[in-house]
Amino acid sequence: MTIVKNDDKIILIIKTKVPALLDKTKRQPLETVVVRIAGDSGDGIQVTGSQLSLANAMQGSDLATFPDYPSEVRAPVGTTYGVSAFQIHFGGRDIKTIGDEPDVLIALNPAALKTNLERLRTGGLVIIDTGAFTSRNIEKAGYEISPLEDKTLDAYKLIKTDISKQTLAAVADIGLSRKDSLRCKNFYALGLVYWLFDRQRESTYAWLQKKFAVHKNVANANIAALDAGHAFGETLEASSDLAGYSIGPAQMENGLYRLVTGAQTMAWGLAAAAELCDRKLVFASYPITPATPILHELATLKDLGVVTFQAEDEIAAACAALGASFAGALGVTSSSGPGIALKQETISLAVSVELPMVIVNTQRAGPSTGMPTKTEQSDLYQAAFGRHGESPLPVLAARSPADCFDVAIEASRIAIEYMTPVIVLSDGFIGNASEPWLIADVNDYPRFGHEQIIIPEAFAPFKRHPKTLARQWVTPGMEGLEHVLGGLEKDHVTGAIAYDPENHQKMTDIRAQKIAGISRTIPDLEPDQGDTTGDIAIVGWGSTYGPISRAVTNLRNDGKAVSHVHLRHLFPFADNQDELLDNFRIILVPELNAGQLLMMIKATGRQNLQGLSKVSGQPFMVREIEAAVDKILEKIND
Amino acid sequence: MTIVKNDDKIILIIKTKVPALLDKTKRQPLETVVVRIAGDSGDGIQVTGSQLSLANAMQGSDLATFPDYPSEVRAPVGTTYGVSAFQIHFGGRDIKTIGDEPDVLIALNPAALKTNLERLRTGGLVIIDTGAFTSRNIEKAGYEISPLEDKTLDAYKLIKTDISKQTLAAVADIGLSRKDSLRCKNFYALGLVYWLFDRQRESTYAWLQKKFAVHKNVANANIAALDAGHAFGETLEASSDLAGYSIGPAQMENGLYRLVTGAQTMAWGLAAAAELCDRKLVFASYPITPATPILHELATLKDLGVVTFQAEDEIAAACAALGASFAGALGVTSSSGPGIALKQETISLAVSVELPMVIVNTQRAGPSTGMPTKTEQSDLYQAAFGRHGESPLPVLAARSPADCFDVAIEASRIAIEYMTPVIVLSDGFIGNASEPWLIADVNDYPRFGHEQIIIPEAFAPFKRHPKTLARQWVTPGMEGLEHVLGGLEKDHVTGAIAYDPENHQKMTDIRAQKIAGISRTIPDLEPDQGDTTGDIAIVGWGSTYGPISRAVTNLRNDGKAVSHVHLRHLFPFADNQDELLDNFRIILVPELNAGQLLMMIKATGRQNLQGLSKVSGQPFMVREIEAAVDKILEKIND
Amino acid sequence: MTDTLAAPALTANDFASENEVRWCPGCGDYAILKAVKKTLAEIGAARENTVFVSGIGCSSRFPHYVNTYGFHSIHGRAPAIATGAMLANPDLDMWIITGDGDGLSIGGNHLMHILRRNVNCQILLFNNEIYGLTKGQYSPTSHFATRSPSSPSGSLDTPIDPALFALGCGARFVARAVDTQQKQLGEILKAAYEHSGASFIEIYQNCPVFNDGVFSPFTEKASRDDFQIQVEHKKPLTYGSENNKGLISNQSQFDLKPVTIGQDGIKPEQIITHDQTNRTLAFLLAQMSGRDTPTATGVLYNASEPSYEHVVTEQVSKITARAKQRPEPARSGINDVLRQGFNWEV
Amino acid sequence: MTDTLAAPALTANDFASENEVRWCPGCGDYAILKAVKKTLAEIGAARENTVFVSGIGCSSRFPHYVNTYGFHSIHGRAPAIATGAMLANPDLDMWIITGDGDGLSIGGNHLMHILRRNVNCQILLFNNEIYGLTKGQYSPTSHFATRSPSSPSGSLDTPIDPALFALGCGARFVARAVDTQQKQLGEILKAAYEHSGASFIEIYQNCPVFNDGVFSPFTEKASRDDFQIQVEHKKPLTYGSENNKGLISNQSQFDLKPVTIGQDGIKPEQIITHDQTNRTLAFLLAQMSGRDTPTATGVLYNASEPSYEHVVTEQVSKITARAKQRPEPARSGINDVLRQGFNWEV
Ligand SMILES: Cc1ncc(C[n+]2csc(CCOP(=O)(O)OP(=O)(O)O)c2C)c(N)n1
Ligand SMILES: Cc1ncc(C[n+]2csc(CCOP(=O)(O)OP(=O)(O)O)c2C)c(N)n1
Ligand code: SF4
Ligand code: SF4
Ligand SMILES: [Mg+2]
Ligand SMILES: [Mg+2]
Repeated sequence: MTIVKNDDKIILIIKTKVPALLDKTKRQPLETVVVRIAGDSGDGIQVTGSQLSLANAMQGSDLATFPDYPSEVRAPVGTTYGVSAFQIHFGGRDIKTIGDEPDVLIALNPAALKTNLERLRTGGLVIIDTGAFTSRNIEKAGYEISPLEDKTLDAYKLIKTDISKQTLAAVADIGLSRKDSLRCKNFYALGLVYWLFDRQRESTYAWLQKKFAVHKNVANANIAALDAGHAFGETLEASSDLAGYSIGPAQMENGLYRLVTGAQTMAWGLAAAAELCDRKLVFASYPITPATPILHELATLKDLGVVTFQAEDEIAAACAALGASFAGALGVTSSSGPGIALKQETISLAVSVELPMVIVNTQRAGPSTGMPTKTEQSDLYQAAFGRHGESPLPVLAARSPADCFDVAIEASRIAIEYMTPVIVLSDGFIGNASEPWLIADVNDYPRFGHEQIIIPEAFAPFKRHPKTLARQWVTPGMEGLEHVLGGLEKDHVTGAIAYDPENHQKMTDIRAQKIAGISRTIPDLEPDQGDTTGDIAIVGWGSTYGPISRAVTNLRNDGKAVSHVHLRHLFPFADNQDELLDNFRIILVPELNAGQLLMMIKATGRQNLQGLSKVSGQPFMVREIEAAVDKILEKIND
Repeated sequence: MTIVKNDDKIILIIKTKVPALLDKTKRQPLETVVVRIAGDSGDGIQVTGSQLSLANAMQGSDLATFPDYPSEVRAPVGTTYGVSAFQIHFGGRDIKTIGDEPDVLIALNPAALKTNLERLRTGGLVIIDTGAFTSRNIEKAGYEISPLEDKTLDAYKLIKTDISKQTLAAVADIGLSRKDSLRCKNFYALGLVYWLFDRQRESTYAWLQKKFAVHKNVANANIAALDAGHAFGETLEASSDLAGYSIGPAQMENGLYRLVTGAQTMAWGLAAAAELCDRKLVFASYPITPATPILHELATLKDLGVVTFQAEDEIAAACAALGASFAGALGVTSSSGPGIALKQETISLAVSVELPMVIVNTQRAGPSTGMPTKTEQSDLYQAAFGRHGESPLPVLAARSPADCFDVAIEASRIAIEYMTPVIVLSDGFIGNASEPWLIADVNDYPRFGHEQIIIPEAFAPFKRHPKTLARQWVTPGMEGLEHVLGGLEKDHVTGAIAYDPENHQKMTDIRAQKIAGISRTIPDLEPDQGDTTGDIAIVGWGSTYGPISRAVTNLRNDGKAVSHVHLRHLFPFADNQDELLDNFRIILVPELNAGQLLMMIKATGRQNLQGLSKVSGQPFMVREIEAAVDKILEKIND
Repeated sequence: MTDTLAAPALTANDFASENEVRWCPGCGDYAILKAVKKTLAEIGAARENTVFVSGIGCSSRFPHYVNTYGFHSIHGRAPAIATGAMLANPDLDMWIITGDGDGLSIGGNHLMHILRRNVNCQILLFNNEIYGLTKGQYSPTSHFATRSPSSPSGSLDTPIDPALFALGCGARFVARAVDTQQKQLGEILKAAYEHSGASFIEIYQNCPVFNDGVFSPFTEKASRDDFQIQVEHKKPLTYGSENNKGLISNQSQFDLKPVTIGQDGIKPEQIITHDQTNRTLAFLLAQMSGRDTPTATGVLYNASEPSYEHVVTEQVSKITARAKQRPEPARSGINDVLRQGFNWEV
Repeated sequence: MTDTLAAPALTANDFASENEVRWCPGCGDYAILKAVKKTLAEIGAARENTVFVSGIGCSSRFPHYVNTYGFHSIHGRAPAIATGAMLANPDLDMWIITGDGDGLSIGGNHLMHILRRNVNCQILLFNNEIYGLTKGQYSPTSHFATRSPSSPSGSLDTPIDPALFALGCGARFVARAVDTQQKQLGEILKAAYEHSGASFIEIYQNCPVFNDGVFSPFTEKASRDDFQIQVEHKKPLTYGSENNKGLISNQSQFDLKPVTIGQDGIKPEQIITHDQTNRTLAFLLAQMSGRDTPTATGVLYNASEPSYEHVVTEQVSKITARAKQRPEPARSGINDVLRQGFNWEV
């Protein structure tokens, strides 16, 4: 065990229990690393995390991040339930998950240590602000004695230093109040992390200067803290056997990138869709965690003609979206599970009147209020089967933050081409996580919804396009085509109220055929990774994409005959889905629910299925999927 | 062709195209007969029908009836959409359906003929009030020339007479206004039907005397009309070759009977359940067709302590029911598809807080407003899968009007024993149809919900019964057991808000296990008819029970190896369901939807399945089911 | 189009649809339909630009009977659907048809919010104090102790007064009309149409099947004059078969008092003049019970304020104008948005 | 139990639950919690008989912090759940906790109906003019032009006034309180508890995180006296740091006018005396904007009428009594019902 003291301010401890990772002479190259920053809600953790992401992105590393907010708005300082955290996985290859376990934990107070230490991999590095480990804070966190003084940290590497004090020193000249000065300590910690992984500070300088353009001294104080943290790292290097790590750039397609969350790309994708079909976007929503950020994002786009409407409740939001579509706009509504429940009656009306509409569900853990800030995929049943009567509609799911852009466009296209409501499933993880995105060019997407030519003489509200079976979208304002829509059953041509048994059978059949026919416009399903035949196909949907994808890469590297089949279209399925799955001995369906897609695939008649269910509010770990595969392989190769 | 004229008033025509059924010398025995009475909404058709039902019941015939109301409240007189009809199937054996096709049609005006003639079997008997066949009425009905004067009725037997005029004559002495006198013409027609099938008039006399106890002359007028109609039949007998028919009594279990609709028995079953568990029944609902009659029925039971609450909407109704359960009552809510959609968020809360609650869905044709007065079974998906999150709950279905009583008690028992919301599926057909019911004795049913003993020291809101996994029902007012319930995820013992991943997984698993475990209390599934092995098992649920049952009887009489398996429990299935179905070569699942139970059984891994779907707002005909079976048998015996 | 003016004016009949009207014989809805069609003709409505949105109920069948665009939607939600439609196309002439159940039971929340937001539309609430379509259950406006299939021993809910409710929600136009009083109804409809923002009109509508004559105490010829006061802006609040009754202010009570001119020394000039911009007066008029005091009909309150779509549109203009003044180039499409902020080139 | 009286009286602290209170530091909710616990002690509430039902929001976390029965239900539905609970057990002491979003946005309809039905309960609406729990979006009570994450350029909805809305819904008890004004809040809570029927209390509650100081113009020490009038039944409507301001009736306008006693010849006896049974006065007080006129707090309206459960229970007694007088034997259970009407023996 080596202990190096530096000016009495820091202590670097390398526990002998774990193999020493550090190299005195030069930075140690790492392929990827998972860093978790945790502290009080008021500590600016999320800002710190997003700056670290940006710095990584600017240096060409791939990355994935996830903010882990407390469920309380602003819990009392120092409590465990007031801890805010940010996890980032970055590295010199493509990054598909936020990492099973952090390698580095920055704990800005005892509560942050208490709630996050368990996640850290054994042998990982803990960075601690000793200045925050006052006896009051230690007690508040629920420790009986200081974790710095018992065996709590024995299994980890540790850097502990009084970040608070050093931050105060670093910004002393600038003349901020003590309180404001202390608020820079997250940037001190960030500087240290930058040093640790050799990240450049320029993007953070720029961000601070922009953010605090009017409060220049705040910008300067944060910059001073950042630099001080970095300098502290350098002194560490000089005075210990810790030389830091180096992370290379990842192989990435050329082009212009930005960091995006799923909420942003969903919002932008919807706005892009409105441009592609030349319609006004009317987005009607009622706030609910974790769906609200889409509303927030779109509310900033009013200069583009986007209309956002914060309705009195979810029912009104769905109705306003449908009313907007009725009047010729692209009507979209958005919520999470409990809110979607309230929209179903209106969605069924949309099915019946055959108007386009997009419904975005950013799923969270249920049932009922559940765990609003935790992620789950348990609203698939609700989307596919959750309405009264025979009211089929297409269901799509996004797989990652960047993917939301394309899914939003795809859903809008289907809604308008097929005159139907479309449900898009995202989740709290996708909505809040961020990753680099090769910025799309809207001009690269096919325009849609422009084909329709209406001949007034030949018009009838429920006459259909011979191929898509869609009726025409005739909207108020068009002269000579006046008609009435409604939720009672309609004559299959005129749309007049009709109670005739044959007509109802016909309309029921047509509505089903129309939706089933959408599978024609879905590209054939192909493995996302791996061969079109093999021992196991892992079939996934939604945000489990990342962990499954990484697991399959790893398993294939080990020579296992595993493929990854990812479904964007959950209803109807792609036409060739069955055919493709026939080529595998076992189909494994991992889901963050009790087996909903599993049941839907079972109902297609398939037998060689196995589920992998997790309902804990947490994403899959890569190794959980790997373990499931290994178990199956053992069995089938017996 | 024989034509017999009688006093210029009636003409009996027996078409030679069809074999003559009538016997001059004596009444012709019939096993069963289907009679349909149709006329204007104002003609008292429903009263006529229910009197005919009563008279049949009193004479020991079994029967099934269905009222066919117009969807308009009171359409203009003489229009086709203002026609009200009543169909009754009665006879000397057990009656399971309202009959595929009427044998006799009484048409009190041209519109009634227009809208109902198509249903009549070829060769059936039409009784017509020529007095209502004015040129204005004929035109209103949409006939270009009088159907009495062209070939419209060629394929039928016909009794036509001026019922209006003869009714006026019959009641002339009583001194009612012309308008009021004419309102007796339905009883004239009824008298004729009584003669035709040799039904006794006593029960109708009694009913009229009771109903018009204060308006004695109205009672007398109707009685006079009834007698006149009957007398007219006798003259027919004397003057034609029509001698009427005789219908024997059916074999029925001994006991006290009454005629009941499904709405009545559902209401009474709920009230009985409340007695069996010693709780107050709080029934909260919002009117909607065809569910409202349950509310109407329960509203008359206030003297028994039943509380009915007409809420401001379906959400409030569901919440009031749940609030009532929270406070210790048996909370029940009821609606139809569109209203159930609105209740789902609250039902999910009930799943989460684990309080008992019964939700009755009287299904109607969807999607959206659909066809409110028509029947369908298309809300099974909604019941089983229609909530967000993992929120499983038991689903039961009633199969006939009489069955609702038992299903209501069973659902309440499960709700309380398992502390869970339970969805009961009925439909518009069951709710409005009527049949004789061997009146139940509540004392014959096991009492429930009395086992719980609470030891305050050991109480925790989410501690569970080791076998059922139900938590205890502790309600406000109980001292020392105060606690808070809520829809956020709860600690698996204390019920405190909990975000812990393992706890959420555990609670999700327990909620699922608890519901799955209900199958233990479900009696083993046995064929309702037929052997436990064979070529085909017809698996049905809900109101298709009657047609399937009759079809299976017929098919078995023909020597076919067909069995009828009826499911009351749709979620979870009975434990032995799979085992039982394994013994059949083909499983046929007829449903009034696009194949919802079919999908649910498919998802159990079964392959030898075939659906039979009908979505026209009409019940199955017996022969549709027979035809489907024959087709399968042909194929598998090839 | 330049020849719009040349097009022949439409008559009331031109607004009739081809659908057969299917209300019960004698239903008050017929009279309202008649008045609306006449009004559409008189205001020169364009068929293609006129939209009727309704919920569910007898009353909500209305859109099927007019020859314009229509949406017979779901129970209680017409205001929310109409709001969405107006946000999509603020140029539409929006009419909302609802009933006492549709608008005040299941739809109460949306009614409140469309009124406070002041979305430009006319809201016609057909109040028959009963659920007609579902066959006669009591409604939120039914008198206490109403016997109905769901309240065989009498209802126990205190009824809500639609006009009072609308005022409490901050409505800027509140009126009351009677189905059979065609002249007044027509005038109110026109005033509502002219009012920019949400105009709320409660129409007393007789349901001869389930609630016959519930309004007759103040609508029947015989008693109408003495039990109904038809208010008009800037006209004195007088009524009575001899027009010698009127309302005076009962100051200490903040109340209105019915008096007879000439009796107890009451002089004509004591009678209050109706001021449709005075919300308190509207509140007092709306509360008059029809027992000791006459039921007030006519435009109780009418105060103009910019409509919701107007402020929405205005805000967009302002934002766009502001964006143009900024140093950064204005965004002309989503492609520009995607490229703002922190980007990097690989 | 005969020894109930002997049980030691509970203190405010006895109503605290074991759960850690998790509102933000400085949140106005803490003060309200304190006042409620104190009131529970003072009215001698029985813990087992007291129920707090809430919806969802920061405010709706309240039931977790009191040591009674509680139901933290779903967004907006607390009034409906409470109504069902009261029908099941009319003896409960029912408290409903809601927010401006919970009660007036998604829950507006249930609020309206519980008020008109007059279910016996106290409804505490924590009005912070913002959606706290979902992180700061504007709410139906937010000022016009409120900037929030969902209205970055300013909100465009005209806000609803909770007290005015409640009056429009026919509420029989309407009060306004301020989180920090503990004495007045306590008195209002007690008056609400004593009132049989639905008591509606809007509590101005500061949200220091998302809407800090929005009420300070009339709640801060410095300006409170001149911009807030605390009304009390039968006391003159005076206010001001020197208590020399007051309200007089502006008769011709049916309006209240703020005056200063001694100025322009105003005499103390001209100042109106508050009458909590006068609904119009309550309506006028509720409308005072807080700009030219002071914001009114206290019990604006309090008129007793039998509560809903009371009339429900009464009706059952009447029906039962009537049934006993009939020639047919009274029904003592469902078995009797089944055997009434037309039966036959086989
Ligand atoms: C969600 C839903 N709940 C209930 C109904 C049933 N329903 C149809 S109309 C109606 C009430 C109609 O009353 P009102 O609005 O007063 O209209 P009226 O028929 O009297 O004109 C009800 C309860 C429905 N169609 N949808
Ligand atoms: C059905 C549903 N919709 C939306 C939400 C999200 N939500 C939770 S609280 C809230 C608003 C809270 O505002 P308010 O009632 O004013 O309470 P506060 O937090 O300000 O005390 C919303 C929109 C939800 N939980 N459920
Ligand atoms: S039920 Fe009443 S409101 Fe409905 S159409 Fe008939 S008369 Fe009119
Ligand atoms: S967000 Fe506002 S209302 Fe909610 S707890 Fe924090 S301070 Fe209170
Ligand atoms: Mg009505
Ligand atoms: Mg709030």
